[in-house]
This record gives sequence, C-alpha cells and structure tokens, in this order.
Amino acid sequence: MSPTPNAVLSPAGWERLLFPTDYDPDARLGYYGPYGGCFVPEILYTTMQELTAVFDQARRDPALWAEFVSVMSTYSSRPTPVTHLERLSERLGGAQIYLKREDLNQTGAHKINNVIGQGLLMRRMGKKRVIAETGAGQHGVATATMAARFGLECTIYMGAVDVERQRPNVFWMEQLGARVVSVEDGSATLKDAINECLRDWAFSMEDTHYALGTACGPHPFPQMVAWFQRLIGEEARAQMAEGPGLPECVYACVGGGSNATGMFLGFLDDEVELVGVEAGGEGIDSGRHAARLVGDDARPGIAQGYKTYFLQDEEGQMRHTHSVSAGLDYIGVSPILAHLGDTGRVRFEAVTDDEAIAALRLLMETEGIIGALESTHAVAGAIREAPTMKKDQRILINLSGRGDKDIFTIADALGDDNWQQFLRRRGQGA
Amino acid sequence: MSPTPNAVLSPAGWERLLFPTDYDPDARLGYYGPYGGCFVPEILYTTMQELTAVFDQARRDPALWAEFVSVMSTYSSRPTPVTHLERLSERLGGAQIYLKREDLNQTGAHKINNVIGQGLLMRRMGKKRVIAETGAGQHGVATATMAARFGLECTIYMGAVDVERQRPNVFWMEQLGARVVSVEDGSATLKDAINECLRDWAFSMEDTHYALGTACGPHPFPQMVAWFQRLIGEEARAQMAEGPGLPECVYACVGGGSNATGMFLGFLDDEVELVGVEAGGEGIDSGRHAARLVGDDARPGIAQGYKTYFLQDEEGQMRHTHSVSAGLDYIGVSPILAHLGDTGRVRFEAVTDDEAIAALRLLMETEGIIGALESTHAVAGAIREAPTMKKDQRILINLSGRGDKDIFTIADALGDDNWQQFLRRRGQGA
Amino acid sequence: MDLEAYIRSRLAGDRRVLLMTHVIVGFPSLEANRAMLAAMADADVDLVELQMPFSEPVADGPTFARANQKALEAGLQMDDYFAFFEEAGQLCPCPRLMMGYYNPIFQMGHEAFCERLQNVGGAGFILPDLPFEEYDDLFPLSQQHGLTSILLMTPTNHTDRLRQIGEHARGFVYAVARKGVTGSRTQMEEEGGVFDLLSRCRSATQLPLALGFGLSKGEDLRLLHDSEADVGIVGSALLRSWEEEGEQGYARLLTELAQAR
Amino acid sequence: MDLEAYIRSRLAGDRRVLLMTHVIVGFPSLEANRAMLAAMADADVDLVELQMPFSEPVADGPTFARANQKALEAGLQMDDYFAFFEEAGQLCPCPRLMMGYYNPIFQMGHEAFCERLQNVGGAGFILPDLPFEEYDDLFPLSQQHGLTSILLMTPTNHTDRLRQIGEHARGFVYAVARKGVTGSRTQMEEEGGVFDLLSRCRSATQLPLALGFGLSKGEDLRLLHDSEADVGIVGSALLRSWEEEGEQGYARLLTELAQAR
Ligand SMILES: Cc1ncc(COP(=O)(O)O)c(C=O)c1O
Ligand SMILES: Cc1ncc(COP(=O)(O)O)c(C=O)c1O
Repeated sequence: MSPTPNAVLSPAGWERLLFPTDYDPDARLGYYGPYGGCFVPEILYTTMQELTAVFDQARRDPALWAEFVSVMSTYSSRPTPVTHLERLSERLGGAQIYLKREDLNQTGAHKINNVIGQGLLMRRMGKKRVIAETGAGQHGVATATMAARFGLECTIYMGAVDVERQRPNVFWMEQLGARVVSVEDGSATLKDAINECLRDWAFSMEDTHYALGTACGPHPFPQMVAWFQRLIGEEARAQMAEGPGLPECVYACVGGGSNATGMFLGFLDDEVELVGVEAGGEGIDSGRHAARLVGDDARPGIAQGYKTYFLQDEEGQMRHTHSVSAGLDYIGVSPILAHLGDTGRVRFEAVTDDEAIAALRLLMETEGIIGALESTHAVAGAIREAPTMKKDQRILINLSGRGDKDIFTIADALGDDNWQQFLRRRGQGA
Repeated sequence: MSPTPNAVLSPAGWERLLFPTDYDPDARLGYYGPYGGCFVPEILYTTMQELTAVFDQARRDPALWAEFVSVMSTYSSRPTPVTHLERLSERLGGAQIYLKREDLNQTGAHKINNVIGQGLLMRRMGKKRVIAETGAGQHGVATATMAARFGLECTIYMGAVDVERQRPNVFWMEQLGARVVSVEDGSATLKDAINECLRDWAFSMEDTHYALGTACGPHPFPQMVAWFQRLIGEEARAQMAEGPGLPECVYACVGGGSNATGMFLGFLDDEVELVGVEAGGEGIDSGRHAARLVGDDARPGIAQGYKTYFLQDEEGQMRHTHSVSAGLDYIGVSPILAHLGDTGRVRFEAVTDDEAIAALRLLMETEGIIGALESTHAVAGAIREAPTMKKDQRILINLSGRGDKDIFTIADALGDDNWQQFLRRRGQGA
Repeated sequence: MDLEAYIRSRLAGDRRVLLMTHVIVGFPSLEANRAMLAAMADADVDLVELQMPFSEPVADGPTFARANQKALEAGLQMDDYFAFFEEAGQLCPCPRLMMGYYNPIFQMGHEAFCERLQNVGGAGFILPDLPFEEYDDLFPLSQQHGLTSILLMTPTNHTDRLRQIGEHARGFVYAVARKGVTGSRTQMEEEGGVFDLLSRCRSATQLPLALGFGLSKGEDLRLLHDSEADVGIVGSALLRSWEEEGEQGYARLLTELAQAR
Repeated sequence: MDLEAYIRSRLAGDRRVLLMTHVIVGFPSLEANRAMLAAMADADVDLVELQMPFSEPVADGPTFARANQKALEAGLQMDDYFAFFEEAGQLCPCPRLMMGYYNPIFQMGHEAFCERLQNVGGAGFILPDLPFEEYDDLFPLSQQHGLTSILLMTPTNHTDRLRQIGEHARGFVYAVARKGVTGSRTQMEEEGGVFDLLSRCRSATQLPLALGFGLSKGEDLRLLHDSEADVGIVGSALLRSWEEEGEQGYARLLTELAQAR
C-alpha cells in the first residue's frame, strides 16, 4: 500500500520504458533492465528487423494510432466502461472497487486490442497471412476474427491439451475461417504452440506475420503488444480521473502480461500502486502453479526468443505449469513486468485456483458479471486487500475478459451435475 | 424500397404511437390501432394499473432516463458502436451495410437494455423480487444479471424444451443466483413460460415485479419495453446521421419485437424504410415456422394478456411454432409492430432456418462477427436486398445479440463432427 | 327465470349457501365428465361451470392447466364442447355456465358464440381473461340471447374498481377468494381474508356473491353460512378427488359438500 | 589444430567436400547413439555435432523436436550429456561439436559450460538461438578454453548482416540451406537457392562453409563438389534412416554419403 513511483521510470516513464532508444538497425533493442532481447534463429533476424522498423515508423505516425482507436471504437466497444461495484465494495466493507470492462470487447477479452493493432501493421507490410499461438483460445479467436475482418489467411497453433480443454473456441476459430493446428509436442500447451509458430514463421515470413498474443517473445513483440494494450490504461486513467478520482491501487492478472502491462502503463507516472496477480494454482508450495514472479520457483532464462523469469528446472529445462485458467498457464512472463517487478514499481501476488473460482462466484452473485477465470485472479487479489482499506479509497481491477468461454472448466470446477448430465445426453446425440 | 412514413405516426410519430394519451386510471390504454390492450385476470388489474402509473411518472421524469442511460453506459457498453461491413458490402456488390452492435452489450444482447430499465422501475416501486420468462435464455440471463447487480431475488421460468436446448444459459442463470423453474406445460417453450410467469405474479404481485422480456404482453409492457429499447434506435440514428448519413433501409429480426421496435422508433419520422424479419423456419409453406406477419398462418387473437397476430388454429388454440433460433420461436408479436405493419410503415419478411445459418457463416467469414441466430435472420434479409441497391445507398441492420450462446445449436446445424466427439468425451467424464 | 332470481329462489329453501361445481370438458374424458355430471345430479348441485379448454390457460394452476392441455391433445374441438354442453343438460338439470378464455370466443365471433351457447341451453358465461372494458358488444349480445355474463371481483381490487365491476355485473358476482390461480387451498379464516373480501364485494353490489378458488370441503361451505356469500364454488378439489379416489370418492365429496349447504 | 585448419587439411586429400553428421544425445537411446557413432567411425565422418536436448527446440522441425522431448522424458541430464560427449570421442575419433539451445548454457554459466565442454574434448559449439550480439563473454571464454563457437548464415540475411556475422565467425560458418527448421528436404538446384546462398556467404567470409538443413543423400553432397561449400551437414535424413531402416540402413546411408565426398 505504499506506492513508490520509480525514479527511473518517471516522469513519462513509460515512454522511456518502452522506447529506450530510437530504432537503429545495428543496435539490439528491446531490453527492459536485464530482460527482453531477441533470441531468434538467424533465419528470422531480417524479419524481426523489418517488423521493428515498420512498428517503429508506425508508432511515430499519429495516423496509425488514430486509425487504431477508430477501428477499436467502431468494431469493438471502445472505450470500454469502468463499472463501480457498489455491492461488492459494501460486502467487503473497505475500498470502493471499480472494474475496467475489457470483457465487453468484441470476442470478449482484451486480446482483440493487440490483434487489431498488429492487423493494421500487416496492412502496412502488405502481408496476407497471419499465424498465432493460443492457449485459452482467446487470442486465437481474436486473431481469427481480425483475419476474417481484414480478409487474411489465418493459421492458429494450439496445444493438443488446450484444443481439448477449449473446444468451443476451436469451433469458433474454424467457423471464422481459420485453420487450427493441434500441437502434440512438449506439454502440448501454450508454450509449445509458440514454438510451433516460430517454426512456421521461419518458413513463411515472406508473406506471413506472426501475431504474438502477449507482451512476451522476441523484440519487438513485448514493446508492440504493450503499446497497443496501453489503450486500456490510458482510457482507464482518464475515466477514473474524470470520474471518482485516481485509484490507490490497480490490479491485473498476469499470464504473458499483456493486459497487466497495458493497464499499468496508464498509471506508471502516478502515485498509484500497481499489483500483478499470477496463477498460484494449487498453491506455491505444491509446485503446481504458474507463478514466475512470486515465490522462488522461477529463474531468469532464455526461451521462446526472449529473456525473462521462466519456470524451469536446475538444468534449464522448462517445467510443467498448472492453473485452472488456461490463459495464465504459461512458463514465462513479460520482460517489461519482470523489470517493473525488480524495480519495485509493480508488486506481484499469487492467487490459487480456489480463490479465483470463489472470486468468480462472488462477482457473479453481487454484480451479475461473469469474469474470465484469468481475470478473476485479479479480482481475488483485490478481494484480499479491499477490506484493509478505507471506504473512500479506490481499487481499479482490469477485468480482462468474460467467462462464458470457461463454461466447461467452471462447470467442472463447481461440479455441476445438471451440466454433466446434459453433456452426456448431447454426447449420445439426444 | 419506397419508404412512406405514415402520416398518422409522423412527425414525432413515435411519441404519439407509444403514448396515445396521458395516464388516466379510468382509461384502458395500450392500444396501437386494434392491437394491444390488457387482457389479464382481474386479480392482476391493480398491479397493472400501478405499474402503468409508476412507468407513466418515470417516463416523464428526465432523471429516470438520465439514470438509465448512465447505468447502461457504465455497466454495459452503451453507446454500442455501428460497424461498417466493408467486406460483406463488397462481396454482395450493392448497398453499404452497417451493423448496430447490440451483441457487444453486457450479457451479449439487447435484452439487458429493457431489464435494466425495469430494474430502475422496481427500485421506485420498492419491489424485491423479480420473475421473468425466457426462451432462448438471453432474457433470463439478462434478468438474473440485473437481479444480482441490484440485489434482488430472482426466479426465471423456462420451458422444459428450452431448458434442454439452452443448458449453458440455465447454468449461468443459476450461477448468477437465480432459481430456474422448468415449465412442463403446453409445448414447454416460451409461451408456456409466459403463462407461468403470469400465474406466479397472480400470487406474488405485492413484492414481485414481472420483467417481461419483449414488447408483448399486457399493457404497459409493450410500451415500456419499447420505451427502454428505443435507446438502440436513438443511438443508431445519431451515429448514422453524424457518420455516413441516414440509411435507406433498416433491418431487425422480430421475435416478440423488442429489438425491432427499439430500433425502428429511432427512424419512424425519417424517410427510411423499416423491415422486420420473422423466422420462416422450414419455409412458410411447410407450416413449420414462426411468421406471424408474413404469410396467412396467423390471425388476430387474444392470449397472454394482449391482442395481436397469433399463430393459432381455426378455433383459436395456439399452434406449435418452429425456428432454428429459440428467440424468434414465439406465437405472438408486438402489438406495436402489428400496427406498424397494418399501416404500411414497416415491411415484414420471413427468412428460413437455412438462410439464417448461411448469413451467420457469411458474416463470420467476411467480418469476423458471430451473430446470434435471431439476429442473423435480419442479416439474411439484408443480404437478399443489398445486391439490388446502389453502392452509395446504406442498409443498417440491428445485430441484436452474439452467437456464442448458440454453439450447441449452430454446431448441430453445421453438423460439426469434432464438436460431437468432444461432447461424447466430456459426457463420459473424460 | 334469470340467474339472479334462480339463486335467490334456491336460497329461499333450506340451503344456507348454494353449491356450484366445475368440469373441464374433455378431461379426463367425456365419459368421465358424464359420470361427474350424473353424480352432480344425484347431489342436486345448484349450478355448474363447464370449462372450455384453451391452450393458454393463464388463470389456471397446474392441475387445471394440464387438464386443458390433455383435453385438447385428446382432440376435443368446439363442436364436441357444445355437443357435450347440451348433453350435460340431460345429465344434470341445474343451470350451466360456460367458463373459458376469450380467444376461442373472439375467433368464432361474439354473435356466433352467443347463439351457440343459447342453442345448447347455456345460462351464461365466465371469461376470466376478459375485463369488462373489453366486452364491447358482448354485453348487449348476451342479453339478447338470454345469457348472463358473470364478472369477477378479487381481493386485490380497490373499492372504485369493485364499484365499476358491480355496475356491469349481472346474475351474480364471482368473488375470487384469494390471490393466485385455481387449485391451491384457501385458508378461510385468515385475517383480512375471505370474509373481508365478501364484505367489500357486498359494498359494491347487491347481486348474489359466489365465492370460489380453493374451497375444498364441507367445512369450507359451512363457514359461509353466515357470510355474505350466496354460493360456494368447488372446482379443483373435486377434480383431485376424482383423480385420487375415483368415481366413488368424487361422489362422496359431492355428498359432503351438498350436505354442508 | 584448430577447426579451420583441420577442415582445410582434410580437404587437402581426395575429399571434394567433407561430411558432418549429427546425433541427438539420448535419442532414441544412448545405446543407439553408440551404434551411430560406431557407424560414423566406420564411414570416417569428418565432423560430428552432438545435440544437447532442450525442452523448447524452436529451430527444430517435428522429427528433432520430438527427439529432444523423448530424450528428456527418458531422463537425460547434463551429466549424462557430457559423459556421452566424452565417450563419443572413443567411439569416433573426429572433432565433436556441442550443438544446442542457449538456456541450459545460461543456467550452468558460460565459464562452467566452456570448462565442461573442454574437459570432455569438445572442439566447439553451435547455439542456433544465440545471435552473436548476445554472446557477451562467451567469445573470449570459448577461446580461452580452446573452443570454437560456430555462427550461422542464412538465405534471409542481408549482405551487411552476413558481413557482421563473418567478422565474428571462427572455425567455419554454418550456412543454412533454406528457410524453415530442420528436417525438410532442400531442393539443391532451385533458382536463387543453395548456390546463390553459398556465394553470398563466401563474399562475407573466407572461412570454410558448411552447408546444412535438408541434405539427405549422396547426390546432394556431390552437387557441392564444385561449389563454395567445404562441408555438407546431414542430420534428420540419418535419423530418419535409423528409424525406418534400422542400424543397417543407417550404415548404408552413411557409406553412400561418405563415398559421395
Ligand atoms: C481473458 C484473459 N485474461 C488474461 C489472459 C492472460 O494474458 P495476458 O497476461 O497477456 O493478459 C488471457 C490469455 O488468454 C485471457 O484470455
Ligand atoms: C439475440 C436476440 N435477438 C432477438 C430476440 C427476439 O426478441 P425480440 O423480438 O423481442 O427482440 C431474442 C430473444 O431471445 C434474442 O435473444
């Protein structure tokens, strides 16, 4: 509860954080403190350079940002509202809680922000095919959506385990015209889908863009994804400032880190505490979790093209991770957040599966809002803390997505018998 | 294509249409031409009068509308955007097509507009319990959502057939804290759920409000629901006027008629053709459909508290209806629309199940938007007509809801094998 | 003799209150209906309502709602209804009232309806979903055809509404004993309950009052002896006894009710 | 003798091009790896890469990716890797290169890595996901430990990039024959293909050029006889022959390749 804006990052810290120097083809950019970089096979070097150059030009072109905001406000529902949760706040008896409603976006999550942004870059590059990894399926659906809207060919790589966990999303991706490739390698989850995208790209980079879905991966992805997602934080800051006043504290869940980074960038220069919530799974001590910045299970390393904290064994092999929410179930974390954690600007917490599910229920019952299980990790973090705060203090939570998509997981988690029987009947073709 | 604003209704026609006279406890209001009225058992008379009085006062109180708009813009994502469908327009080679995006609302459909409005009236009446019927489940989810947000007790009546068809929505209603009662009577669908609500209400009216979900039923429901839903039309008209210019033609699907009425009211006084699209099911000739205003299968009658066109046999018994979209599968239709049809102000068309599914696919493939099957009836209507129009003409379609909820129906309709196999595995508890 | 006069004349005897019973035509079957009416004749019932099945019976609770549906599923049509209505006159001599929802009447037309009902010997009709403001030409037409249209008064009506209903009422007034739909039990002696309602109805009309909804046993009728009620109406309780105890149980309940008059 | 000198001396004989082969340590098993190395010794292979398995092998195609995973699942650890690396020196006398991804190296530390690799007789290493800008102290350390760090040049690199790589390269340059990952066939004679690449590489470095990615048969090596390439690298084709035709097929392919030099 003691916000200490980091001197290095302020004022206008995020400008410097995200754009440490101008583009220079001889310099390797994309470091945030010791994290980040661009560790790709040499075959992708030129592509990464070109992408960096295109992005670098685009981000200095006010027309690109204007076009981005315009598409987001006519194709999706930006600005998304901020909702005051009166009943939840009352129930907890402490701070006033506000939600930034990324769940109301087209496709139901913040993922579309980044994808539309990259789609606009693709137009500039003249690329006609897009590939993407997906874990929960949200980024896959968002990418397939953008591809349909922009008239692009689309291939989505998804771990075989996730294909099974998230069949409804697979169905929709296919309906949207995407090819969904089930990845059987490794743990057959998100990280393996990323590897597969890098492999596809090493063949196809000429006409294909890889639309990475979170603020991870080789430079310029963390910078680029954060840059588009900062729309969340900019809107939210303006909405809070015009309305109830800036919050004391901002919460966001952290998978790869795109929604958190996007939100936090809006408040980096303010006296506002920033809290990232990771997936504590069955508890940090159980070893079955996906917490990289909380606890001691992760160490800095290099994989999937970048350097950050990874959940890995002593010898540098990546570990299996666990979370009830597929979107947080990932070995690495945004290098931007790793750095903001080191500098103390962002505090990290972990929340267990059970806490996230309890928060989902409480949010439904008190406010009628069905959050994604990813997002309810952030809600759970706030629920812990709100009662210790005063009634005139404010917490802002980023509700990164909606939970309809999680019906299979949630119904399982809640052990709903009617649902199970229903599936049995449907499965028998009734 | 020859818009003829009806003299009786214009100018400011909708004001006069919806509010023919001021409130007068001795007069029976709520007629639109020969349709409407309030045919309820005497036990409900006082309740209907009170509701009429409260609504009548509220609608003249600018504070109520302001509160309504404020809740809708902080809790849902109003104003919902209007999206220009460039690729679809190009593909069809005629008019420019625009979508009003009610699918981006909280809970994924226009239904929430009406429910929040009625929730605000409940506060004024001091009622603590809400009941509602639901067919597709959208109105039930919206009502359960409002009840959670406003802290009300909630019971949802749903035909047993629909409970089975729309299990995901039942699951969410229950999670939101509502009691869902499966209605076994009659055809065990929407109309029977309405009957059951009227029965509950005849006991419980003292502390209970019946939040009817569409612009049907006894007065003042058609008026009230249309009044809240006109937010759609008002927004859309302003958005079109400020942007590309008013459309030549506006399409909306017609179940009970709430989204269509809400949309059309915005354009009633303009030189804009209004087209309502009904569910043609397996074709009007097949008899398996839910078209009341297209074809000759429906005749005026009185049921469920009001007078309108009903699908009924010679002797006045209601018929079984059919549509691939549960939300359009209803025997009656808004008395407001029945009247606007008689006067020629609104043209009605019917679209078959197959056309609605084809429109769903086309919209997904060309624009990345997954419409509800209800809404894609309106899209299908526009798809028929757009090619005959000029490129500088405009069609506006109300996309009343999103289609995620229809995954079971759509996957069945499209015969998706992977989905079936997935259900079989899940049903076996895999 | 008109309905009001008929009721007053029956009350002139030793009956402290009259008994009106109810049948849903076609449920469980026309055969069963015949046996019911025969039993009513044996019990010398004073009035009987013959309900015309409708697909959307909003004023009926689960038992009757299902009965409406079953009768229609079994194929009952308007011709069958009126034929049975006529036959009922031979089975049981008391006045018969058509009871039902408005839509079938609206479809056949007011004139045709009145004519048909008159032709089969109907004394009048009760349409619970048709408020008096909506009667249109049904009032004059019914009178031309010698039919009495019965209106309802309910515990939720305010005084002016009761007075208005009173002004339009003919024959007798159907007083609805409690909130809700047909089929649940009514607690007769509840505070502010039935007797309060009856006296409020009495202030609004001088017509005989028939109390219905939830009366189920002789004791319920006996409690009406010294009340404003002139008729007790028993509907679902009888149907339940038929379903649970068969023809004999049905006759037993009818006898109990008849003796409690 | 350093690696460059070794290559040049082998080319001084009758070999028009040298043969470098590849093994993923631990796949299908250490036992199988031993047999592979023995076969290589028989074929008098010139150079061999011993791949260190990693859980995220982004530069590898499906065959090698699965091999990495299987080796790790079978429990292969760093100690096993280095022990086998050492043993390989007895099985096959040619220079051995460590090939692998950067993270395990980063975890053990650059110094420790160089020391261990030197101790087991390594000639150098190839780290496909470590661009030269990120080598940090790996360049000086590797030299101190007598190890050559091999860099890659690819068809997508522009001329200045090739020149920069050329400036940092030691021993020989690994020229990647085509876009993509390991495991697919390369069409040697395609327009603007391999020979174009080789001449672009040659403009950027005077070091020997080893061409890899997708070479699969003797014919592919023969096509290199009059090219800028000094070494042909065969990886997945050999693994495939082991899996499909067993030890004998493997030996047969090795012989074919060796004879095509
Ligand atoms: C709704 C939602 N929130 C959060 C995440 C986590 O991603 P990130 O940390 O990049 O925001 C995901 C990923 O799928 C998601 O779907
Ligand atoms: C998305 C959607 N659109 C349309 C309808 C039809 O209702 P109405 O005609 O009242 O708009 C429904 C009803 O459930 C619906 O869910």
